[in-house]
Amino acid sequence: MSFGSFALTAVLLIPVSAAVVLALIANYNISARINVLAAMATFLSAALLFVDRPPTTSYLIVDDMNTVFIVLNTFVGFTTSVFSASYIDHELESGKLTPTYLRFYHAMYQVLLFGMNLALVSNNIGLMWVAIELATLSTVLMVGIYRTPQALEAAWKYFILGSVGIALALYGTILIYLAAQGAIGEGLDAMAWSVLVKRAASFDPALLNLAFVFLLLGYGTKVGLAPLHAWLPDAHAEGPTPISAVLSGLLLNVALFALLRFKMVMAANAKALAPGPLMVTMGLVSLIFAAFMLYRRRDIKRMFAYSSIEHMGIITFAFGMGGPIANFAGLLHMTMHSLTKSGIFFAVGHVAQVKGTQQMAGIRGLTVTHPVLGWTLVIGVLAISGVPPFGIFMSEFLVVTSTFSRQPWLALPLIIGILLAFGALILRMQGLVFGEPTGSNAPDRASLVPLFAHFGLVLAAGIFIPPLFVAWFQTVAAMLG
Amino acid sequence: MIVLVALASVAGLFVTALLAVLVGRDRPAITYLACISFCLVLLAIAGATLIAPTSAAETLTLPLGIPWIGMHFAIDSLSAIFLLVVNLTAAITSVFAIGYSRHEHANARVLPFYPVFLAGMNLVVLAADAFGFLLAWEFMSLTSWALVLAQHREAENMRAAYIYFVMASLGTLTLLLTFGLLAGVDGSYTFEGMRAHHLSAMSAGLVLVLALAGTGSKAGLVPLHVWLPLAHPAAPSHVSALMSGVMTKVAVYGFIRIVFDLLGIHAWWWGIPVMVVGGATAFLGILSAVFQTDTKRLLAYSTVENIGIIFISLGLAMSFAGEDHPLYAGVALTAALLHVFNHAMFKSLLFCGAGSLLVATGTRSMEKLGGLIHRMPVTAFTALIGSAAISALPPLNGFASEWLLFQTILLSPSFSAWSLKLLAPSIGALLALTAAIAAACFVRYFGTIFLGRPRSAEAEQAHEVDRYSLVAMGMFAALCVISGVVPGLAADFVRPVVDLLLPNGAMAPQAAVPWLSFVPVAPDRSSYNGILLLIFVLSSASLMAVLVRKVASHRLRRSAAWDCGFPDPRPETQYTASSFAQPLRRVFGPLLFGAKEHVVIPSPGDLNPATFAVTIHDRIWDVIYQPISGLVNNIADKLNRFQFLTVRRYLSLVFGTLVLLLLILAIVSRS
Amino acid sequence: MNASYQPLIPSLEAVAAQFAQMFLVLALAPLFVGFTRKVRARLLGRRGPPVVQPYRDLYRLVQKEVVLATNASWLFRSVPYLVFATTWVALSLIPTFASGLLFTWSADLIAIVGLLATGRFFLALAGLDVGTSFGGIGSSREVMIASLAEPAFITVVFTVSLVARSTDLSAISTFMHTSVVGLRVSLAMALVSLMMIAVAENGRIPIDNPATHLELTMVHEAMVLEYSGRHLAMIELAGALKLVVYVSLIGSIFVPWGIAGRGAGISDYALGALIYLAKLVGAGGMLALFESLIAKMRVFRVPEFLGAALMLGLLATLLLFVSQSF
Amino acid sequence: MPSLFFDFAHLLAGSLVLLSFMLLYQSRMIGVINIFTAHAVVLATSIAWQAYIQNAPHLYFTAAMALVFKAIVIPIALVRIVERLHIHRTIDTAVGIGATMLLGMLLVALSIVVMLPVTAASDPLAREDMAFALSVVLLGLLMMVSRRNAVSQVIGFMSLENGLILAATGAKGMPLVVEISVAFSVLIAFIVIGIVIFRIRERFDSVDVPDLDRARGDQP
Repeated sequence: MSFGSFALTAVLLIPVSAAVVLALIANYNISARINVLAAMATFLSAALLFVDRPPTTSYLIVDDMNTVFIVLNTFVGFTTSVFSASYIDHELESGKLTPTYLRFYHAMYQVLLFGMNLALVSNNIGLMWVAIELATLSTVLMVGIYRTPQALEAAWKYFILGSVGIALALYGTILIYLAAQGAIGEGLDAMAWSVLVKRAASFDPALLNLAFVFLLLGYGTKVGLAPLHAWLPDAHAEGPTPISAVLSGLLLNVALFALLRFKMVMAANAKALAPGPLMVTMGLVSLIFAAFMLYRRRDIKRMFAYSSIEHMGIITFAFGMGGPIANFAGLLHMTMHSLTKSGIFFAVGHVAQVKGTQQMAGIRGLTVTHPVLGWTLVIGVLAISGVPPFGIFMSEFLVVTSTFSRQPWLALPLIIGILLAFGALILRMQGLVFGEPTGSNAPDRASLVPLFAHFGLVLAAGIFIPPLFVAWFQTVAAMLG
Repeated sequence: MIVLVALASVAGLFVTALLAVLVGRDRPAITYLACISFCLVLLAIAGATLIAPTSAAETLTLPLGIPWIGMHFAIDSLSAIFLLVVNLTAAITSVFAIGYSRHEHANARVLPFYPVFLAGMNLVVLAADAFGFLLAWEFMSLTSWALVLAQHREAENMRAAYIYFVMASLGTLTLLLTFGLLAGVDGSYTFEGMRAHHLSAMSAGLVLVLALAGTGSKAGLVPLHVWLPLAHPAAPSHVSALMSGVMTKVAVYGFIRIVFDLLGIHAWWWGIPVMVVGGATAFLGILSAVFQTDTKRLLAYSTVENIGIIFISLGLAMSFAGEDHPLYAGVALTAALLHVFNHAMFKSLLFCGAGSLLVATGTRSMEKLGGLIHRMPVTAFTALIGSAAISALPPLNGFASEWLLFQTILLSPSFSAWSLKLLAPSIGALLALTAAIAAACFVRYFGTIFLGRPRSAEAEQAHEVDRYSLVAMGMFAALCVISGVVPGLAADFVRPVVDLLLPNGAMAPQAAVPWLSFVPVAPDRSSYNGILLLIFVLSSASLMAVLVRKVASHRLRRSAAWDCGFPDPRPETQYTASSFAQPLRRVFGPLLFGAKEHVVIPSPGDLNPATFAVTIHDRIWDVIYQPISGLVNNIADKLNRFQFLTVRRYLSLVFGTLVLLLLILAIVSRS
Repeated sequence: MNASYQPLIPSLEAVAAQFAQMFLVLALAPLFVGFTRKVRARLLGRRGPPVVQPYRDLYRLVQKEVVLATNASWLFRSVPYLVFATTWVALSLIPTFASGLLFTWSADLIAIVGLLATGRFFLALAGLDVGTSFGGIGSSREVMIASLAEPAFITVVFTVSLVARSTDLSAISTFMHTSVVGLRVSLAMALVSLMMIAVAENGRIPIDNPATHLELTMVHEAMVLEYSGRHLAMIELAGALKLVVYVSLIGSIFVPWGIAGRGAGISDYALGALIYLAKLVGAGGMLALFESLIAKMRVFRVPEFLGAALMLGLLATLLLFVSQSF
Repeated sequence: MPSLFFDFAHLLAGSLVLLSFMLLYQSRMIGVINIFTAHAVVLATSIAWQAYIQNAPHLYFTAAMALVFKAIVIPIALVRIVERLHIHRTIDTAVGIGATMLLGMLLVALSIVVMLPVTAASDPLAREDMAFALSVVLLGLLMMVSRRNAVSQVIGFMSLENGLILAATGAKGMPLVVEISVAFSVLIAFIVIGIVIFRIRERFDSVDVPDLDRARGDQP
């Protein structure tokens, strides 16, 4: 068994076994540590996939594209587990969680990681679908874990909308198979993405179009594109903060990844509908809708959830535009958004803990009471609202300029949306970190290391991206066409 | 090599900021000294580049920024002249800051950002590719935003900072679009690439408009100026000086770089929008300034005015260049650049003065000041020079540049286009009006603050400020005088820039002219000699003084003011700032600001006091910004319902979308 | 025309001529004021003071001691000399009896406007220095008037120098009577506008009344209310000079005949001087007549008056383009 | 393959559509549950039939599971819930029955229209089945959005899912059908359990979705 396939198996097996183990351990301190260790091991073995790739089977595949996602995924999964270790015990003290639930939480965390990794490495579109459903269900359970009315309601909403999404995605998958089976013949090959992309030219365009509509809606619900987004804000706001971080940082990406896989299939067939315009439209709608929604938010986590919708809109827009520059920008934006947004949720988690509330009205003058935390939050918000020298500025620079030189009229709503979102975020951020301080100024015990790691990376990427990554991103951008 | 040194000293500024965060919070002087030294290095570089202009601009590429392009830096004479302005002002302002920071409470919130702010402005001027330029540009906004928030506990500062930041980001996005067009589809983001890349007339015009809006939002062009009078006063005074004196100039640099260098002047009519906007900006700016009672806000509005003047000259230069009169365009451009320098000098001087007032009396309200010429003689004297200079009085520098601008306007007969023939003199008349009102405005400014009798206890107990501040203001004042009396030499300094931007457009070297006289076009056309005028006025004045005192009496008796026999000792009886503005308000107010005077004279026997109130509306805010924010809030409210739907309704949304897409699909596949 | 600025080492007679001009105007200014007063008195049927009365007043004033308000600053004391100096310099650079004098090129028409503005700037400050209500009224109204009069003046400058293709006064006046300018609408308008400005700037009727005190509509007098002794003398003298400045400007631009050209002989200079005197006499007479015919207007009518002047000036400039490009 | 096979498959698929309409039409809770049971039975039959004509034995398992799970376990559970919640009388609909029916018609028409351009190259059986399946899916969705009561929404969802299974089994030789159907059954189990949980927790006195919505955060 080759080195690469060893790494691959590790990426899949470690989370599963960790989940089993964690489900058995009662002591939450130990389980938190195991959680961190498992996540780290997964990350390391994922990094090994750089070195060597396993051969593509009809079920699993590792190529440039999903390596980007896997590495990012496992890395954020790892940092989040670190954060969660320093965060979750406070929840226990404050009585929001019982040890039983905490055990369940850790197990589910690993299940979630497994689901996402499986979705990313699966070559079989049916398997991918199952994996994404698994990931969704585990997050549903975590969102509801606090068992407050709000939490349960959010979980319920997430669950219903998510299931409908899943159903639509499945129908799309079946249609794809049908289209493929006409050309390739029955059997596994007709569901293997690697084969589909190669043979897509000979598929029945009408079936492909229909399939893409369903897949766009199905996986788009997971991505959180408006108007399919409804589950997202509440799920972020009511679940435990680490889960919010993982949701925004990872699960949305995984869904987007699925969408991209199918976009490539569509693009490979000349007669089929061009997927670009659809994605561009939905991206713009999400961007502008979310931008306006930001202005009325009172709950800090819900606000950043909406900002995730906004950024997913930008990313979808970029991939919809296509072309080397826009795709590169899309990938970069996705990576930067994952890092920044999860970092922001870390910070928000600390803030909510020290101030004892998620309502922004109750949080003022952070830079006075908690200078480090406050300024870190400032950095995070600036980074997410596309201010240099942070990575998102570079991607927005590329998206806007390339769009304007190609389709000027599309750039207009784009910058309007960006500006609106900027205005809202800065307005709230000023209110949070400046002005006469309110609320407690109890010291913040949690570790800020994950934050610094994330924002450090974002800052670095805004100024200098290592050539290795550049080349890598560019090949992927080329793949995406 | 030279670029490398420049970048090194910029990096030095960054390090300074870092150290300021880590160690030097309680020792501001060290930080400012570091800033001064780095600024001096950059100043030397700028000077060297201007004195010995190299034919080809040296470019340096770092593997930063957009990976496949890298970050380019270059110093040509254009960047050099602005480097000069930036760093000269910054250095002197930092000297002022050493003194000022002793009274600054929020040093911890100023020191980390100040050096980065300087670095940002320098980088904008050094950058030679779109990404680097915008990076530095946003850096400038970001740090100045943070500096505006130094006193973050006052609500209006928060509001000012917010409006400022949003407007700044609007500008940046507009510039993004500009560069997007300039770079073209293949995305050649370097300045070389953009120069090489040719645009259609349509998109070139679009670039012009976008560049005007993008840079104008930072420079403070009407109607994008609303943030400026809010943000500049909110910052610590030395920062206000830099924001007003320098940052707006960096925006001007952006405009010149994009339009004159990257884009190139395509058509004669391009000057028209620039001129018109500039004229409106100058006029509205100074009129709003006349009515202010807050010292720093008044100065900020007058910055708006001067930016307008600069853009008027740029517009003239564009029109002349578009009609292929390079020489005249050169004169106009020279006027613009001279005014850039001059305004940087006297505006920074005046802001430092306002800062000293703040330190000495703790107030920014002119109504509380008065009679400070006795208690703060040096500040008063420098402020007097600054006010005279900004009022365009000979022989100071403000007059020199405006004189040159008038000369340019008098060249307008050589326009062939009708619209220009008629526009230029009208703009000239507007400019004259502006200059005159500026004089009135600064009579009011100086007279209310430094003359008369103190209007509050703070003004009563004011003391002269520390030595550093005085030295800084002295330097600025000296520069105002020098660049005023020998405008010819100053013009020679900007010659290389004109050479670079307008081939064979530079005016004859002025050093050759005898008597240090200033002859822009031709001797029989017009000439001006500041130094002689200065000598004449001073000599004849002192001569007369001596004469009178010698031959006639020099007796002098102090007594109470006569005041037509009705002397009233109470300082309330003297003219206040607002009462001084009343005649002008009567003339211009109703038309432009909807100024209304509400007088209530109680009927006889009624014991209530008579009241007098004046209301002034900022029409631009009411007409443009109020509706926009209203619209945004309105839509936000409407959309916010989507947060509170039932699950079933959300499902219906999904369902509806699905059906919609299927319908579209059905239609598409039919056709 | 050859270069209008002089070689580094000027000739002796050039210096002489320049100084002659300076002191001639200095000597003539009070006389001119006295003359206008006399004429006006006669027109009003009074005998009026003798023509040399202004000299006597000045002499008396410089002899008197200065009574200075307790809180008057150094600015207050130096302003009179500054105002005098700026006005005097401005006047000595205007071609009166001869053009192209030694230093005329050191300040062109715009610079002269600037010099006068400088004087006004400091005078207005002086009005505020003591901090009395009258001073405030005076200077606030003065700057209001100036803020309209100055642009009007500039537009006149535009018209003239667009015709003459130069802002250099000597060049203008030479151009005006050498080349065939002809009778132009725009020039006529400019002249009218300039006269209105002159009336306003010198605080003559109908804008202001130099002979008033304690009248709420007064402008200039209120501003200098606190001055006494030699300071007042300086201000009076500056006022007289300013009046002559405008007269000479009008003379050198619109009535340029008889001004001796560059490097002319003594005889030409003498002739020029005589003609200049004649011009002054004529101007004084007209001014007196004008003032005795009309009544003073309310202060807040002044903006309309000056606005009219400004519009006239601008119209003149624009008309110029129309007429030129046909 | 004899055309009888097709016709029977069509018959079953068509009757599924018909049953979906009846679901929309039915206004009593118990009645809805009964019709859903029928729905499940027909589905099971059609899966079995497919298993037979495609001779794909693993589909028999799917059929059996559909039968046991959907036609027996779930209905019983639902009936018990309904009785415990005393909501077996008429259920409030968001859209009137008539309008719903009309919409349903349009949806069926739409699903046929979008399926028409599909080239007959892919075998007609699958193509027709797809059209029916699509209508069942859309009708299920319609039921979810036109009913206010959670139980009937769940039933709507399950009928939707039946449509999916129909499609999956209709697509000849599609792998993983069993796994997918299992996964879906898990999903449905979750939903039902969810309702039960909500019932157990006293916070919600009914599972009508609007009541859940009262608990939403970020209220103004």
